[in-house]
Amino acid sequence: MMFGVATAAILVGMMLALVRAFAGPTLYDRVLAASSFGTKTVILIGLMGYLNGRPDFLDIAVLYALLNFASTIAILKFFRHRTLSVSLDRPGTDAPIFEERDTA
Amino acid sequence: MSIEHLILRVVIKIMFAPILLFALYVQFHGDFGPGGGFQAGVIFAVAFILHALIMGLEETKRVLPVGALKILMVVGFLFYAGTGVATMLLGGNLLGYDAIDPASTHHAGQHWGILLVEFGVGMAVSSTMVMIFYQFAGREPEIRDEDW
Amino acid sequence: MSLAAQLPVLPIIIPLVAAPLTILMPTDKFGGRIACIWATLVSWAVFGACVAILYSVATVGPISYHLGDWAPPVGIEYRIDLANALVLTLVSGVAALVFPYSYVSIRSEINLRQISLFYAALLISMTGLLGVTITGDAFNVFVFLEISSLSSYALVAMGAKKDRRALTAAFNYLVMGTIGATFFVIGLGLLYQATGTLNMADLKIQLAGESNRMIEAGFAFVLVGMGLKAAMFPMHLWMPNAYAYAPSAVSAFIAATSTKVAVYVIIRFIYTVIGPDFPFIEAAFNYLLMPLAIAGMFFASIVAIFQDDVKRMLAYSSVGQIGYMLLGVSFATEQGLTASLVHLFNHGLIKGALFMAAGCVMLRVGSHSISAYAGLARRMPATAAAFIIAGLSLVGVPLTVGFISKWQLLAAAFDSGRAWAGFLVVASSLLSVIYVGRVIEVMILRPAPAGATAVKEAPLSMIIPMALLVAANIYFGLHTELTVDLAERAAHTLMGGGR
Amino acid sequence: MISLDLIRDILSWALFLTGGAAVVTGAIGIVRFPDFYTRLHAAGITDTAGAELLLLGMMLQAPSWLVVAKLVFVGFFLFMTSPVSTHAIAHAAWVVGLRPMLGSDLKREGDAQ
Amino acid sequence: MDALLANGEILIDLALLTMLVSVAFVMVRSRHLFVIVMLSGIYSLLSAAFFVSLDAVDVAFTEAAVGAGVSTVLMLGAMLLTVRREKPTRTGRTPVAILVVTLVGSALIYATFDMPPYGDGASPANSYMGEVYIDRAAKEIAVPNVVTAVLASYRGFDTLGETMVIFTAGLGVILLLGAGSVRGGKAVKDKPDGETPS
Amino acid sequence: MVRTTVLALALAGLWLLLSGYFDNSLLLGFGAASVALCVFLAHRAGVLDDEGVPTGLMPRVFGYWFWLFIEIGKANIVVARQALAIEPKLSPKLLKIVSPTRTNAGLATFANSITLTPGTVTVDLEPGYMVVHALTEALADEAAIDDMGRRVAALERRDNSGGGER
Repeated sequence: MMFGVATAAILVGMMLALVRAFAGPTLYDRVLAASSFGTKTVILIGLMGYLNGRPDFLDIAVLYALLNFASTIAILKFFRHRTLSVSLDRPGTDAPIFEERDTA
Repeated sequence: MSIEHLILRVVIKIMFAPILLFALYVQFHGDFGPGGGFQAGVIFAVAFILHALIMGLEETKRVLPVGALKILMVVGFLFYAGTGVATMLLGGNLLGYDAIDPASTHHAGQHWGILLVEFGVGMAVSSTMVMIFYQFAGREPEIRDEDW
Repeated sequence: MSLAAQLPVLPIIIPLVAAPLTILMPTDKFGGRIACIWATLVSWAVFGACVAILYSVATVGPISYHLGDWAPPVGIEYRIDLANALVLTLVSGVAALVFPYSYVSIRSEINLRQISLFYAALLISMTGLLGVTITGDAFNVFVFLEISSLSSYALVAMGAKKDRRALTAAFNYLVMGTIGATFFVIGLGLLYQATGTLNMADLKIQLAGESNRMIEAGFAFVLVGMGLKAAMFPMHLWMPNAYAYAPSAVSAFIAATSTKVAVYVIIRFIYTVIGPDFPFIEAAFNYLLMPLAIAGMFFASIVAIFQDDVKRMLAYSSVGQIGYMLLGVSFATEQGLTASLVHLFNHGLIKGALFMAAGCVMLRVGSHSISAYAGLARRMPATAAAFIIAGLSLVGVPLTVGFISKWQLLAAAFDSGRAWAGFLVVASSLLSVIYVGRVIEVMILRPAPAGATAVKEAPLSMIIPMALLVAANIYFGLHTELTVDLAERAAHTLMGGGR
Repeated sequence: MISLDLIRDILSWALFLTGGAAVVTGAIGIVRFPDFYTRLHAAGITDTAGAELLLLGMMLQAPSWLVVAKLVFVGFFLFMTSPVSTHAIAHAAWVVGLRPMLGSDLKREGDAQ
Repeated sequence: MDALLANGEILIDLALLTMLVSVAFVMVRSRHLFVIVMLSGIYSLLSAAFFVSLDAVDVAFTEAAVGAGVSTVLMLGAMLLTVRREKPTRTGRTPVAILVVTLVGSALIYATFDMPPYGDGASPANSYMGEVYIDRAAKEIAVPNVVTAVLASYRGFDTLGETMVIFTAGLGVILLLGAGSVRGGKAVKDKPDGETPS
Repeated sequence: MVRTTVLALALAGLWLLLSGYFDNSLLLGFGAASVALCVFLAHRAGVLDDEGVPTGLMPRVFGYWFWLFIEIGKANIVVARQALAIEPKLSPKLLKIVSPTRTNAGLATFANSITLTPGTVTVDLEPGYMVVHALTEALADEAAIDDMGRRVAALERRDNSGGGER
């Protein structure tokens, strides 16, 4: 029962995140929603292991926890350099926009 | 080294070895739980893909050269096919693992056969995945600024 | 290990082990020569094994080989009767000729650094086609279908060095091929859900007498999926471009084998898995397969007439020829099936020879547009002769294999009381006279263009495999005991009769 | 031992309820907040409080220590990677020039007054 | 209580399926490749969760490994070689596409009428070979995970074929994109600091 | 050498806890081989430095995490209130924080801690300072952030053995 409640909460959260992923408006909002969606999936899979009575199959959750950020990083790289090959330690294509107007 | 991506770099360095170990765990526990060679191979490859994303493709190619990957692809597949051929030479049919240890009463041959072929799958899949990533990432992007 | 006992699996395991090794072969210094020789030797070994299998099946009877020593339906079974053995021999035979043929031609068509990779892909493609043919397990068909398809996509795309349109062609091929494979596997899923087994023979036992919507839909999906792969008439759109822009050796190999294997799978599913007496089969034959086959025969032949590109013309002609094969199947008689199998085999020989000739022209003249063939009879006599003989065989002139298969088809049509179908076959053959005649006319009568550089005959390494295929065209046109008799027996077995 | 089980159940209930509430709250924030940078903070609630509380609740219900260990790994890896993802996204947006709305009137730099 | 639990599972499945369908729908509607790539990441997360809910742990595991790890990265890699926005397709083909989709959809729905109920132990798929595998694997193969036993031993040859498929895919990518490939592009050389890749 | 040992031990522990088969000698053997392979590859990939295996931070880091959990909890409540408020009173602010840490691992830990705490996100790292986005005026408490930085800096071993020193 308690797992059911938690699962319901996660599912509601997933749907809300999905709304943000669909709505945008910027690409970053979508990426953020996707990343948050990933975290929720990790938990959901863990909870469903309990619901199915097989909590020892948490390996999938461990796997997502380990790897879920891979795509986010690829996306970052994609924006910064528009290539996947260069080291992130090199300056990107954009000139640094950040100037001395950091503090409001 | 710039510090711009320091957070990413530090975390990747910390996560690199655990991801590899998790891949190997999945590889060797395919008999007991979910997983097996294919999944392990993919996870193993992701560790290197992450490495390449953060440290740069050249650096990863130094760690895992393209030539070595090619050989690993072939060796991985031949591990599988070779197990099959070996069982043929031992008097069974192709992939008839019982021929590995015909005397065993608890089918040790099956266990060994499965371990061997899963290992082959893992090796072939991981090297192929990294190879595909190399090929995609190693190209001059054709996306133009006006398209962006 | 007893070689005889392991014989059935040899045609698969030999190239399966050899192909990965091929990509490790050096290319820089030898320009891929080692890879070519290695692949040729492998294909010859495979051909030898296939002939041995054919001999064994013809003399002893069907072979059943249990992979992993698991008896079917638990494990995967290789079940070889005459029908597979015949297709196996065709595929491996064509391969054994295409590999030496490609030795020279491929070097002019792709980058030298890629040659060993190319041969690996070609070997894998061959393995896939052989694997589809040899197996008695429905899912195993899908796995090997994927192997052959994936490698074919890459192989077709290799034509891009000559013509960038090969990439688009390969992409279309990939999309349609993937849809086909997906349909096929959906169909298998439905059949599995209805029966719980994947072994073809066992499927038939489990399906016996039962019919429900799952089985109908599953069978329809399998048929549409394989129809896509076979370039059955309304689903042929991927094929002309794929054949036209692929490297010549690839066109020759794929055109001669891949669609035939798909047709074979259709036959196999209709007769071995579902069974011809299944309630909805007759309707499917009469209202679906036959009209489509006839439409394909005419539509594709008419389109072929208007092609300026010889390879594309040959591809459209293939669509029409697939129509003949399916027409034979749709008669639902033993004779019709015989005709299909004979034509399947013969058409492989014909198209292989024609595409090889087109490849020779490509190598020397550098184009496969019809104008490039002008005056070829004098400039490249051997190639021209090969093209003419194979072309006549395509039309169905007596003394060639084309005649044999048309004759069988006609006999089957009249025998099953469908004389009109026989007339349609003759009529569409007349269309093929037009498109083949066009090329022959250009070759013989039209003088070479004035500014054309002198071209020499294609090298012997290409002429000999081509000549062998042409010789097979004539040999099997004269000696029908091998093809027709075996096909009759195969059809008899497929229709459910004893050996 | 019944009392111990009861305590355990009550604790997990509490953890699940607060965790679930945190997840939903974070998700609501992701939908409601006005710009990308503020949404980052809302996502943070899900990633930290929501995830870790639910994991703690699951740990209390775990049938064996190995399951606990795996849950700890999940928690630990999320703890390591979620700020990295968040930072990566924020930084990507920052670098291409997406500027946050600032101040209580939520004005974006360069906005027309 | 049992009924409630069963209903609860169905509710979870329903929620997941609803999300799957909506993601798929938005993916089809979107013309922005980047959005599609990202949504496909979400799609694979959802399907992995759905597989867990169906108790198909091995499938879920595979989906997780591929979906979380490589697929998005590889799709981004492929996207780099193209443009960001899909070119508007000619609208002339739409009726054919709709016809095909309708036909396929109705064929699938037609098939479902005779399908055994979800989770039916007596359905052929569960009772025939499925049961045989479960029975025999314990006796014949010294491996507790039946899925592994089927994949690697009973149907080991299929898995050999699948490994070949992966190998072939890698080979195909090398042929198309690798050194000396037909695309004619040059591989990126890591340029010294300061220079920007164009 | 120390780092190699630490990593190997950590990985061995990870393996045992994941696997749960403590008495299967075959699996233990595979485990040993796997750990060896991972350490070798980690060494080859160049992650065995102060950033990858921050031995300098390790001994005291658990206490810090405990403190951090409490901070995260407190911040969560603040942000959650805003998310649920009928009319959220947001006043986002950008802060320029100078990190007191000396090592890269320490800096990363500090930046991650800021991001982990809801209400503040590190959006950019520049030489010498970092840019932090805060959700409200109350959360943009530079003193609190500086306090966190001092705690992270305190984790760094005084006798840092090279590697990763900025």
